Amino acid sequence: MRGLDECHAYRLMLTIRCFEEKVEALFARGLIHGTAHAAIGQEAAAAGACLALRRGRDYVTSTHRGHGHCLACGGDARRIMAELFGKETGYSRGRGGSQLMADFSLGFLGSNGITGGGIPVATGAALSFKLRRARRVALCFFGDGAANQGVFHEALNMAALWNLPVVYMCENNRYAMSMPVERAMAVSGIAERAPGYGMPGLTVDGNDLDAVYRAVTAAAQRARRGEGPTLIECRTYRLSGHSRGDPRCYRTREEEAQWRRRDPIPAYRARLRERGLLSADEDRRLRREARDIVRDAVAFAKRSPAPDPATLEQGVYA
Amino acid sequence: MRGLDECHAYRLMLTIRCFEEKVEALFARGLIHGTAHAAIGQEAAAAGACLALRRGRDYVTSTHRGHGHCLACGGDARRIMAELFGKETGYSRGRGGSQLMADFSLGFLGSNGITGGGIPVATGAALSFKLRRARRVALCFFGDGAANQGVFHEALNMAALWNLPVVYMCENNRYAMSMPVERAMAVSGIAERAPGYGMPGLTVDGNDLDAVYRAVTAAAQRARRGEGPTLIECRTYRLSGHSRGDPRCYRTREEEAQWRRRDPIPAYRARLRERGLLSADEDRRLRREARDIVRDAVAFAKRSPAPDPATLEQGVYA
Amino acid sequence: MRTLTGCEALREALREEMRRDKTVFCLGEDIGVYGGAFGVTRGLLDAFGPERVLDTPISEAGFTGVAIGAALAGSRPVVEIMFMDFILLAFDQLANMAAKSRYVFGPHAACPLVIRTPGGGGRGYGPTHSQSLEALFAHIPGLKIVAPSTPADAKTLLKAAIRDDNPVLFVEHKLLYSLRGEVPARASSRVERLGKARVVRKGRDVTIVAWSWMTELARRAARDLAEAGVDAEVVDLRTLSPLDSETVMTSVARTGRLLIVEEGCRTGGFAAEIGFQAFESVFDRLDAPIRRVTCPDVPISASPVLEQAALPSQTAIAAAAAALMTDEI
Amino acid sequence: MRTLTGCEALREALREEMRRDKTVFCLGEDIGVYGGAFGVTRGLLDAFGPERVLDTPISEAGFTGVAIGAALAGSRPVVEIMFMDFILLAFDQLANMAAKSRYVFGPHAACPLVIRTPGGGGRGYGPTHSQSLEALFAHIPGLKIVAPSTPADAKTLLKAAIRDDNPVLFVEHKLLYSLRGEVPARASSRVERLGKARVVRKGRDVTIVAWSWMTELARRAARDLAEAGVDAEVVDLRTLSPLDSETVMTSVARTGRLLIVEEGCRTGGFAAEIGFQAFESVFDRLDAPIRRVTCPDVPISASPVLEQAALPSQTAIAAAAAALMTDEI
Ligand SMILES: Cc1ncc(C[n+]2csc(CCOP(=O)(O)OP(=O)(O)O)c2C)c(N)n1
Ligand SMILES: Cc1ncc(C[n+]2csc(CCOP(=O)(O)OP(=O)(O)O)c2C)c(N)n1
Ligand SMILES: [Mg+2]
Ligand SMILES: [Mg+2]
Repeated sequence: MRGLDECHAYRLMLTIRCFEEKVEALFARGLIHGTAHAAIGQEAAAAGACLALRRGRDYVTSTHRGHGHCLACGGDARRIMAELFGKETGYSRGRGGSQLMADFSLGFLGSNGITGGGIPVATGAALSFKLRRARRVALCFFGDGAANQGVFHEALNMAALWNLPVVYMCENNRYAMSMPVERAMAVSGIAERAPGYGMPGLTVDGNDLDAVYRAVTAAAQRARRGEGPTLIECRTYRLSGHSRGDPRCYRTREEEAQWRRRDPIPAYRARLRERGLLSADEDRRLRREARDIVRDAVAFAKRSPAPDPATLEQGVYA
Repeated sequence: MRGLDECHAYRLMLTIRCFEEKVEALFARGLIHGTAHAAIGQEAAAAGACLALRRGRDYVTSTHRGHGHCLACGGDARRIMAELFGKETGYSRGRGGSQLMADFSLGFLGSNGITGGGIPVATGAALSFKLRRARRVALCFFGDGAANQGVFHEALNMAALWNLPVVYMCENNRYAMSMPVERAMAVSGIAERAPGYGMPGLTVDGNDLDAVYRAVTAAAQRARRGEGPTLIECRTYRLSGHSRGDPRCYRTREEEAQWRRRDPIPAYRARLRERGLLSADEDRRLRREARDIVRDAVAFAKRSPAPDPATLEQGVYA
Repeated sequence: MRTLTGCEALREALREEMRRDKTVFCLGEDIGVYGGAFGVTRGLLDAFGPERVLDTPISEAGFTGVAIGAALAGSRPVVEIMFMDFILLAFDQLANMAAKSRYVFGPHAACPLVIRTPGGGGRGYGPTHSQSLEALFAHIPGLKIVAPSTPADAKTLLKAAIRDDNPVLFVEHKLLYSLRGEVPARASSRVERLGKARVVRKGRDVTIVAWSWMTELARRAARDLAEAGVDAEVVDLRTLSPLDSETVMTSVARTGRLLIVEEGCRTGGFAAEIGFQAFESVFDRLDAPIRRVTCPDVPISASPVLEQAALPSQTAIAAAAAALMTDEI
Repeated sequence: MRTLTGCEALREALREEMRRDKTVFCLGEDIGVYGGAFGVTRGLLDAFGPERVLDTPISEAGFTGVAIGAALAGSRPVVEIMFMDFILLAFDQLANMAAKSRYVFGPHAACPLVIRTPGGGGRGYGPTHSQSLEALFAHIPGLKIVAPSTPADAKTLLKAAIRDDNPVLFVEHKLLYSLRGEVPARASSRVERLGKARVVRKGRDVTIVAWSWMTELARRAARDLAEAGVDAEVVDLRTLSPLDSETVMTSVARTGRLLIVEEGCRTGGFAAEIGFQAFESVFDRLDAPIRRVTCPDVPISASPVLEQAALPSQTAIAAAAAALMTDEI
């Protein structure tokens, strides 16, 4: 894939997977509290999209399910994990938790606790780029569920109207919490809404990293050329529950098994092996690295100090 | 036209026109205060749509530009005018003014000061009909500008999803205040958004009463059969300013003149004359009636008492 | 008497009202097969079917508006907003439409709508899932606001809210869901009208006014105070709007001291309103200044350390009440 | 000195700031060729072009969110919401995103955003075009709220709001637009920081605290009071958040009497907050109870008779202040 370091992409997916599995385990063991949403099964969309951008220059907005997006933008696993532990060393110094972290230095404008909340934000970042004549792109992750929020409509309309350099990246994982996409909209996909705004819309296999990378690269180029926004719908699946304690009563184990067979990571591994890009040794090494990153992140988070309650009232205003 | 009393329809348009012209004159003479939005040029859409419904059984929601909708639903010109005068005999006893009046007994669920505000309301009325297995229809007037509000998106999605008996009646009069529709959306019409919700969308000549009547009749039948909502875009033009004091600096006098040549009322008159449905005498009589209705309404409003300030705090709660 | 959790009590109220009145239906996100994010509507889908337990797309403004339309057309919708924080998306619908309809359009335009929503912190959900925003809605004439503190009240007040002909914001504290308490089995027949506060603990020395979860904390604090020799009276507001000033003022007139506890942010909170009213009406009966214990003006952090530091605690309440005893006017 | 209307003063502020700082741009409905519903942005399109004077579709939530994104990305957007009533559509964006960004994400996530919006009644625009909703926003930490009462303040405070790194709600009273007052031509160099109240009339007997149009009414009422022998001090809050408690309390400590005037609805209004704070901090200096003159808890009617009955009037203010003089504690 032109411009893509496949082994790096593969390792990134492994890291996200490993991170999310660890998060689920930490919750189960009562070591972290509150809530968190894992993106197991959706690694290809996060990695494929973010790797197609220019780190630090382009901006990304994320969702409540944002650990993977943050890692894919180059985010520091330690600081993400520390945030989940509510520690002072976390991305938001414990203020935000799983759903609210950002790394502006990487162009990661933040995850968001309000479903759809990031959509106008990314659009506004793109507007700012346009006004400043910067050849930069904003990419906006959102879910199939978020596509039913009013701000989706309002923002996409403005982006198309003003030809903004923004890529709307819908991760259609088939559910919004318990709501199957086909019970939440009467059309067969989110991309079908693009024509109503005068914007190109396309559907890609969200479990195929290369396909996502290609689509986002093209959309970002289009945006940089000043040709406006693109809506990309990635068909994928959340293999994990919506959040911790989700009994997954709204879908069958068979359906899950089917999608597990389409797990993006083994598929990508096989492809790299086949193409001779990845030896068995290299594979082992990358997996070990991913595990090490996450293990180190947990150790870091654990040994980090809690926020100082004396600072509670600081920083409300700039 | 099957089921349509053309002369009645014609008289209704005359009444609306006459009413709106009087409102503008009253403002100009300082006899009424606050604000009001006239619908001069849009009479065919209001009349054609409402005459296709079953009075009192079907429900209608309106906009800030609602005098005509109210009259077309059978509303009492006296009570509308009295409301504009802020009198106790007005539809809202002076509480609402031009933008907030309703007549639930006629199924007129009210005009609305919030652009797009009526869209979910009509949708909810349709949901209530469906839950109660009532073969009734809700019709929702809104403007081209309102189609860019988030609730448009949210409500149309739900209506399509749940197959609700609702007719979305967009009066595309080419402007939202000063904003030309082509600078507010990148698509050529509102109906183009219907497919994104899985709903039929059609465009009709909003200055042709018969065409509007036909389209709404069909959509209402469809809704009554349980086949769900329809989005109808009526292409029309507001010949008046947006509200009083509008300098109309956002469009040319030529454009206005062009549309004035397509004024729905003379066109309809000519059609009725041609078809032998309207004699010159009859025409004169209907025009006189329209003027009389409005003159009587003004007299009524003038002689009506102002609200009693002692009642100010009554009626906030049921 | 049998005991139920707050969650069970609310579910029972919904079940009874839906059975009693066919025009009552529920709508909201994930309330069907999932049973709601906190499980309140669990089982209702099976009992009443998908038309009366309606899963909505994620469209808070839209489905709140749809509920308003349904209410105006003769139904009695009960909306669930998954977290109170999200109600801001529907603020326009509630304030500009639901709250004004009766006043402007007249008696036929009553809007019998209930918005149920979990408020408050204490579970580490972070800044956009922990807010207590009821004070905002108390500033909107035409809305009623209910915020029960016990399972029994949760049940009776929800039933009353459903029967009320006005738009009612019904705040369910997240910690109430698992709080267990006595709930009479036959409460269904006797349904109260909204707008009565309740003295949940009699006392001579100081009046503590609270609502929602803060009442539970105040009650606990009162026990600590009793050990320290301070006899606190705890008044549970139960409804912020209508506000039962009489019960509050009667209590304050007797004790001469008033502490108000509010989980929401300090500035512009509802404690200020209660305090101001007390000052207006029973000023000459006060033996000490009126005080409030509230969240400071900060977002609620996800970190438990910061969250606990922000939220009013049992100890802070007890300490503030005790301080009032020495704090002479 | 030259005089300008409020409208002209605001326009001058926008013009100067846009000229000074290329990152400042305006967006909102009909602000371009139409010049805004009240004419504030008239001429700016010609001066700065359509990119910096950006007409938006009718999408209040969306374009407020877009402005937030632009602010986070380094621009300084000035949003116009055509009537304050419509800001409720964008409440989620402002409270859940703009207000929390700095606290949660840290110093790099400041959100330098101004929301200009015309508030208040007096023009017969009816229930959804006449509200004074600033008290709602005062309850949201992270937002600043400015509400000038004179053309001169309109200009300086708008400039200060644009330079401020926080999200600022800037309330322009509809009656301020045509109010004429002195505005120094060279005010541009000296830009204040937000958060200072101003004593607009010195007096010994009673402190009247107000903001926005109510300050103008209070000033007029103070003239009437002077004739009746009551020497009222009028404090113009100018910003509700940050609240300059010090100026208010210093005045009250001196006069011993406090009247607060608020155009918004009574219950849960900001007057309660000010009153509560005064009670907390200068209680022992009070010679009379604190009173408030507000709109009662009703929507604002379109009918002039009802509108005038609802809104605080010069006479009501004077009467309430005079009553305070006999109303001993
Ligand atoms: C405004 C708002 N409504 C509801 C929620 C609760 N909620 C959090 S995630 C979620 C589902 C989102 O679905 P989708 O957009 O498809 O993203 P996914 O969870 O599938 O990644 C819901 C309903 C929320 N956080 N914000
Ligand atoms: C939420 C909201 N935003 C803005 C306005 C101000 N406003 C009133 S009418 C109008 C234009 C509406 O345009 P359109 O929907 O096309 O209806 P038309 O006026 O053309 O009939 C605007 C912007 C409003 N009343 N409510
Ligand atoms: Mg999803
Ligand atoms: Mg229009």
